Amino acid sequence: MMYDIELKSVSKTYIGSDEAAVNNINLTVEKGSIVTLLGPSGSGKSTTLRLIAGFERANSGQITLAGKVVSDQSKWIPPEKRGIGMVFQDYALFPHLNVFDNIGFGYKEKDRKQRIMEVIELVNLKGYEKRYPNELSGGQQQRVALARALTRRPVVVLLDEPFSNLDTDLKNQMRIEVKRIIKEAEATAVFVSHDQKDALSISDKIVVMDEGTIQQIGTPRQIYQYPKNRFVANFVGQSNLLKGRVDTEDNTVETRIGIINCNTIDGGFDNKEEVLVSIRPDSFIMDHKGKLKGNIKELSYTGEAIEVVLEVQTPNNKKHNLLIRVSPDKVIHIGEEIKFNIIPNFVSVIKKE
Amino acid sequence: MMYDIELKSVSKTYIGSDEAAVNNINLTVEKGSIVTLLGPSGSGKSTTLRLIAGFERANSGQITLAGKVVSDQSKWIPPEKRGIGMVFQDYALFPHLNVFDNIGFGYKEKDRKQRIMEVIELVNLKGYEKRYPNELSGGQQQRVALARALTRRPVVVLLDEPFSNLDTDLKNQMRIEVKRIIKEAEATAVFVSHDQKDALSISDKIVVMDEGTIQQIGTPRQIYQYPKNRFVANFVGQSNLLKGRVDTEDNTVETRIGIINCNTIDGGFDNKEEVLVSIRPDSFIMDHKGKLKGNIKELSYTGEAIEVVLEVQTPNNKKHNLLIRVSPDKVIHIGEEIKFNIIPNFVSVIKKE
Amino acid sequence: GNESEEVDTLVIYSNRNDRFVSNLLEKFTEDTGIEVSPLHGANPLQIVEEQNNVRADIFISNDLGALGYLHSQGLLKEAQVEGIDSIPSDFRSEDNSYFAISVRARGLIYNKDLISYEEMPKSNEDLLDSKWSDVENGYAITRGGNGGMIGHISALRYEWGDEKTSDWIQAIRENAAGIYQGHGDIRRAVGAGEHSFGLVNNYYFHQQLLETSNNNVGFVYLDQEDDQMGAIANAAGLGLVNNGPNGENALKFIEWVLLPENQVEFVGESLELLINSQYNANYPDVVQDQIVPFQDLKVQNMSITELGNYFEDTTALIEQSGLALDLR
Amino acid sequence: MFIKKFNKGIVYFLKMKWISIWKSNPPGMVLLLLSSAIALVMAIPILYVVYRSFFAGTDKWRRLIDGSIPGLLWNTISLTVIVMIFSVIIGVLLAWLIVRTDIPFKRTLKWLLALPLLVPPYVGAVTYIIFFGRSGWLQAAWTNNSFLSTLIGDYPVDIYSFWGVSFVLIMFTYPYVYLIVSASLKKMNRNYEEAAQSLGMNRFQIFRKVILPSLRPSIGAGAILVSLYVLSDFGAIAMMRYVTFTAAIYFQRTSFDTESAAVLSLVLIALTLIILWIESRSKKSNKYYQNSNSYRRPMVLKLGKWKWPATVFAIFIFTVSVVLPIMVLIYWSIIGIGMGAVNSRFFAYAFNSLRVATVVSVLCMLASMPVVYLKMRYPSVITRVIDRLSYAGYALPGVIVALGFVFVFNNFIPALYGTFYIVAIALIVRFLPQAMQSGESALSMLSPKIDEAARSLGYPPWKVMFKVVLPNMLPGVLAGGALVFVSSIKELPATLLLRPPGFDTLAIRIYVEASEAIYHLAAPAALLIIMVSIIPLKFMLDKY
Ligand SMILES: Nc1ncnc2c1ncn2[C@@H]1O[C@H](COP(=O)(O)OP(=O)(O)OP(=O)(O)O)[C@@H](O)[C@H]1O
Ligand SMILES: Nc1ncnc2c1ncn2[C@@H]1O[C@H](COP(=O)(O)OP(=O)(O)OP(=O)(O)O)[C@@H](O)[C@H]1O
Ligand SMILES: [Fe+3]
Ligand SMILES: [Mg+2]
Ligand SMILES: [Mg+2]
Repeated sequence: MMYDIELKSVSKTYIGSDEAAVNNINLTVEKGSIVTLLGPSGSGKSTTLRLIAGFERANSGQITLAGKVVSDQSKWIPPEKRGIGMVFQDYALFPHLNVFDNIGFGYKEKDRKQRIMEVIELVNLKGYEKRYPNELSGGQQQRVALARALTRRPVVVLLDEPFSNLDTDLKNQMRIEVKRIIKEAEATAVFVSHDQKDALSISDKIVVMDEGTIQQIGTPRQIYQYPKNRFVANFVGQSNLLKGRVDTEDNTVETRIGIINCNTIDGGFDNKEEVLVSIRPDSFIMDHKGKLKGNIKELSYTGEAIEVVLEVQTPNNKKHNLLIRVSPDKVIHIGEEIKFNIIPNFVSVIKKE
Repeated sequence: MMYDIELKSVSKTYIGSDEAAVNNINLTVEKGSIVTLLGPSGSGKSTTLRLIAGFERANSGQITLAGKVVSDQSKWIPPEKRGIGMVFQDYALFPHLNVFDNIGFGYKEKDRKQRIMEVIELVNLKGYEKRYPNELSGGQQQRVALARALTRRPVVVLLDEPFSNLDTDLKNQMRIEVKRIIKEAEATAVFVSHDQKDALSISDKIVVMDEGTIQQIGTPRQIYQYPKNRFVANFVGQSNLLKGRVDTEDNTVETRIGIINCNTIDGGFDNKEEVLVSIRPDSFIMDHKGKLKGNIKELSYTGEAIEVVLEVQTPNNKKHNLLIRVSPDKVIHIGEEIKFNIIPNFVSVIKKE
Repeated sequence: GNESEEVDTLVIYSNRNDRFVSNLLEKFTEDTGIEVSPLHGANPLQIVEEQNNVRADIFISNDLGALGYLHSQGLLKEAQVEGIDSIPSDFRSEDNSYFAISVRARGLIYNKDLISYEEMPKSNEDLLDSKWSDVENGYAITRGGNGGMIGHISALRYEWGDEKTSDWIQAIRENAAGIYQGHGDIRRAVGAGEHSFGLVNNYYFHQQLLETSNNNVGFVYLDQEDDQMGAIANAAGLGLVNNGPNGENALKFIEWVLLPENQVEFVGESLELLINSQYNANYPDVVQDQIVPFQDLKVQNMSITELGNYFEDTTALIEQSGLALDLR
Repeated sequence: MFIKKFNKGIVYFLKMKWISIWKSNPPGMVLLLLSSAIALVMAIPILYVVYRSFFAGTDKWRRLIDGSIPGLLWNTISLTVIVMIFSVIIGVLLAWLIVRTDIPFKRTLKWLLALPLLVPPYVGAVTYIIFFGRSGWLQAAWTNNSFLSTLIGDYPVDIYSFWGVSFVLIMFTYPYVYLIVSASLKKMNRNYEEAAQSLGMNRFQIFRKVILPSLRPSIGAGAILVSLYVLSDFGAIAMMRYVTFTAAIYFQRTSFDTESAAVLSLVLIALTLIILWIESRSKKSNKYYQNSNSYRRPMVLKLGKWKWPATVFAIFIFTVSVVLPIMVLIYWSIIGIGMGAVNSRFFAYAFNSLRVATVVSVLCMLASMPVVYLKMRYPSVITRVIDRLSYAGYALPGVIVALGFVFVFNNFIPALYGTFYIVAIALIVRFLPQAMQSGESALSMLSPKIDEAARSLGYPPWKVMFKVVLPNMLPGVLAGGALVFVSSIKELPATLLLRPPGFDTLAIRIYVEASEAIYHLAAPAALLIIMVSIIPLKFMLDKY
């Protein structure tokens, strides 16, 4: 297997700070794939990206780009020689150059004009060549930034929160477009984001980070359906976390609200081990023959679904709040009692720390 | 019925511009309710709000606040005398005043201290009184801005895109909180937003605007389930629009992909009239006995759902793309053929313009 | 209240170096109790500009031409005071509205280390010759706009007519190695050996003698032979401003300044010559030795009070010949 | 009845017209009248010059156009261009070294290099004459050193030359460029450099292709300040025996030729306008903006082997432009103090200087606020006119400002003429724009939404101005005031022409004594001016 990016035990502590911003990270990215670093603010996403780009120097570990070591204890290749393309959060378009010259900045081959026009076409900006950055909309600026990063046919394109300045509509649109452009250009891309929707919809692989360490690596579906730990469960999408006792034979977990079926339980749990179970709001299916029931305490209509806070009576007569997502065509009211079942697809078992 | 805000045929054209920013708007807001102006950029939302606040002067029409005319051809009450509270997009906190003084700005009654503490408690900022705006997080600033607008017990609170600077997590949280605070303060509130999720989840009533005119007024559910025209259908949530011929007797519409059942068809369509039918992606239910079938062309996993672009074969052998939303627990692949039915809850019939 | 204020003050505009004037004014205050409000470095034009709103009572000028100009504009007032007869009539206007007290003669200061008296030019005519550009380090003149230079050129016009005068201006403009803003710069430069000689007023020679170094200088009074025109003179004096706010004090000042001891004080540190040399201005010893009393000089015969009439055409001529704004 | 209705109609029409001029947001009358009055005062000099040059007659015009104008144009323009170019080079280089490299003694050098701003250029000129002149210190050292004089020959420096004047002016004007460019270098977002780096550019290419272009607006602004200064300088140029328009105007006046002075002034104003026009054009075509929410501090470059050459360069500039003049001043001050130069008269001059500078800077701060507030919050045609007029004094030499004042006040407001106030007002006209610029940049950071917030909380506009706008503008306005203080304490030409009898300032004394070469009297005054200005300068630098 060919990796375009490889990080081996990379750590980075900023001068003047006690804690490592990035702590012993191992990461491989396959050629042609899109990877997203996802995590809360300060988790070390930008630092990882900047280590790959060469704007920061790792304290230890090795970084390989397209099979070539670019950084380890003895070797250091500066950013301008790494053959990367970078898209910055605020695009960092050169305000004194027009679209054409921004995109062609630093490209000096003979086919300059032709290549620039090619890239302009790729990002759908034909006719805008003569405009200056301040004459472009946010989405257009974004595309210029992307085009500029692609002109030199980089091995790797790095994007640091490229969508965070856009409003929702534009963001949805850009997500699809950027994905198309990157795939068309056959580039390998690493995104940084703290927005899970960005991450889930654009990536082949997601790297969830927290406090400088990698929490989980997986496909969007793996991450969402089977979060490996409490942090991932909470950070990626909403989740109900319940304490329970696992039964590895039945594939069930016994919790205060009842016995919950799981699809698979991997990861070496002992039978009867105390665990946490994470149940996504999507796991609850309203069913008037359902085994569980509860009272609607709050509801909020989001168009695509109704998010409901449900108060469930536990067997030992205590109360427990669950967040469930109900199909928007149901007509329900606060105070109403509903019955439901839990489908096992969005249930995952997590080690209790 | 008592209206707190009433706009009668209000129009406003900015100097130097040909088109009206707000065009002959009629709007009433009931006491104690939350209304959201929703629309794309440049649709006149902010202008409407600023007309109500008195920061702009209408060219014609009448504005009434709490039964008192504040603006018409002959009358003009400046903003400072209208008894409104306003929350600005970037909060506009006074940088030279601390939280306490920001919140108490302009409030000079005898119970000043007590009232400020009351409002501070309402927005959960106890202990932050002595901080300056630059020492607060975005969410805290937002709450100060809200508290400041509420201190004087205004008839009406106006909020211009108060969430647009927040990141997703904080936004979700603030939406719920702001709603609670406004309801607790028993204020009448007008929001401006271009984010449909904001609008749907916070409002009692939504006013959809485009190009200075009101497109539809209704509850969130009305707007989402029964968009009145093509613009609303497209702008609020995603939608599939198909041409068809209505059958008012059967409550069906005949389209190129087949006959589609609707819940209700109101709004005086003639039998066999040419119409548009809007089908939300949520309307499609996968069902292996379904009457319709198509091939999966693209799919994008958003965690809460899988959005699928489906290529449907029409009876006369043409192809048509549909956007459908599939439950995230389904395992599907590009190229696969799936069968489905359409449930009528999210189908609405629209006049063909 | 108003009355008593008027008694107390006197406003004097002066365009003489204020070191020459300050002691005089202080003495006046001491003698009479009248406070003086001086404006040093005042431009005569200021009197013109202020004619609707007169503030000055007395204008002390370094150059009688300026007073003549003000007189011609009708801005000075007749002053019939005691002691005015001590000034020779050539040195005061007919109505006595302005008069001179000290005089200076134009001539050449030279550096004895670089050039000897014999080698020096002796007349204005000599300067028409371009050979003087060849003396060691060249010679120095002032800018055409300098008051002393304007007076000098007016006198030449009176003597020679415009054409020859114009030639003369162009000759010195081309041949001079330095064109300076004022005479003070010239005497210092010549003293330091930056030029062999320079065209100045004689009191600058006197001042240079007082320097602790660079004082090996001599002076040539021009055109002293019998067939020559005589040294061009200019004078410093004062005029009574029309409608000044403190008219009475102004008259008191004029009477006071005409007292012999005060005429001596007027010369003061300037080291100029007294018109009335019999009053015995007191010079430091080094200077005293070199003083040539005014009466002993052959002086060009144009009345100094006539300078004002020549003023406008002279400046035009200077401008045409190109010396107006040059500095070198 | 009908007429009444008709009148009502007209009133209504006018009211609507008025509202539409102001884009439906008319300012309060008090604010408008105040600003208009200030603008009117500021416009006096230009109105005067235009009025006066009408009376010059074609004859005079022709004579000047054929005679002195071409030479003066050449003198003035060549000097302006040379000084501007070198000031920009030195200013940008120093700013870059201080802000963006690891040059040693950074913090100290940072503000030492701004000190030449405090040395009045005519004082600088004199000290250079004393040091480099034909019979100066260096010449003496040279002739005494037989090695040098035999090897190279005669003392080669001629300070009274084109290059001499240029050198003096460059040394005392480069701080304008240095300060402005430093400020914007500091604000530059690191992302641009990283973007260029990710596109394969090395350090040098980045400097040339990214940093330099984005500094263009601030280099432009600095160059403008320098050129306007050179155009308007009188003292240094007169000391150096060079003649530009400003000097010529002054000389023409001493030769009683007011009309010629007016004509020359008009040409000078035209020259100034051309420069300002060029600047505004280059500004328009390059709207630079940076995204502030992703701002990251710029990177600091390691100088490596260039460290010592760079340090030597910075210290050299500091030595020549600050140490050397101050050394000369101290030498002569000691002699002067020994001879009793610091007497009661000296203190009277010092008091006058402080009084003028203080009054002027306070008044400038006060006057700038309504004008700036009007400009930023109530844009309209009227506002634009008021704003442009308010900048008139900035572009005019002090001589012209003073001449305009002499004329206008003598004829129309004689009561103020010949008082301390006229001097103060003239200096306000000259320096108000400095306060305005500071105030503007402070106010531009305050969102108009803040005003609206205050109004929505029940404050009428005038109260908003005092309670909200003022406190937030204050630091900027104070920095502007500090700049005005530094400028007005060394102001020469306007004070010279307008001061009342018995009123001299340190600046005037320096000029008078120095032009008579009585250095021991001039030096203590000059030293005092510099020392007094250090405090406001420090304050201003902290704000930059
Ligand atoms: N230049 C720096 N010097 C010192 N500490 C730094 C620097 N840059 C980042 N850090 C620290 O390193 C940690 C990781 O920062 P990083 O920028 O990688 O986070 P991030 O995941 O990109 O966060 P965000 O979503 O807010 O951009 C944080 O604690 C941050 O404060
Ligand atoms: N001060 C102004 N002068 C001239 N035109 C203006 C002004 N303010 C707004 N407009 C124009 O009026 C129209 C409506 O603007 P408005 O600000 O109300 O839109 P909006 O719905 O709030 O949009 P957004 O979501 O971008 O804030 C737009 O076409 C806009 O360009
Ligand atoms: Fe003299
Ligand atoms: Mg980051
Ligand atoms: Mg808006």
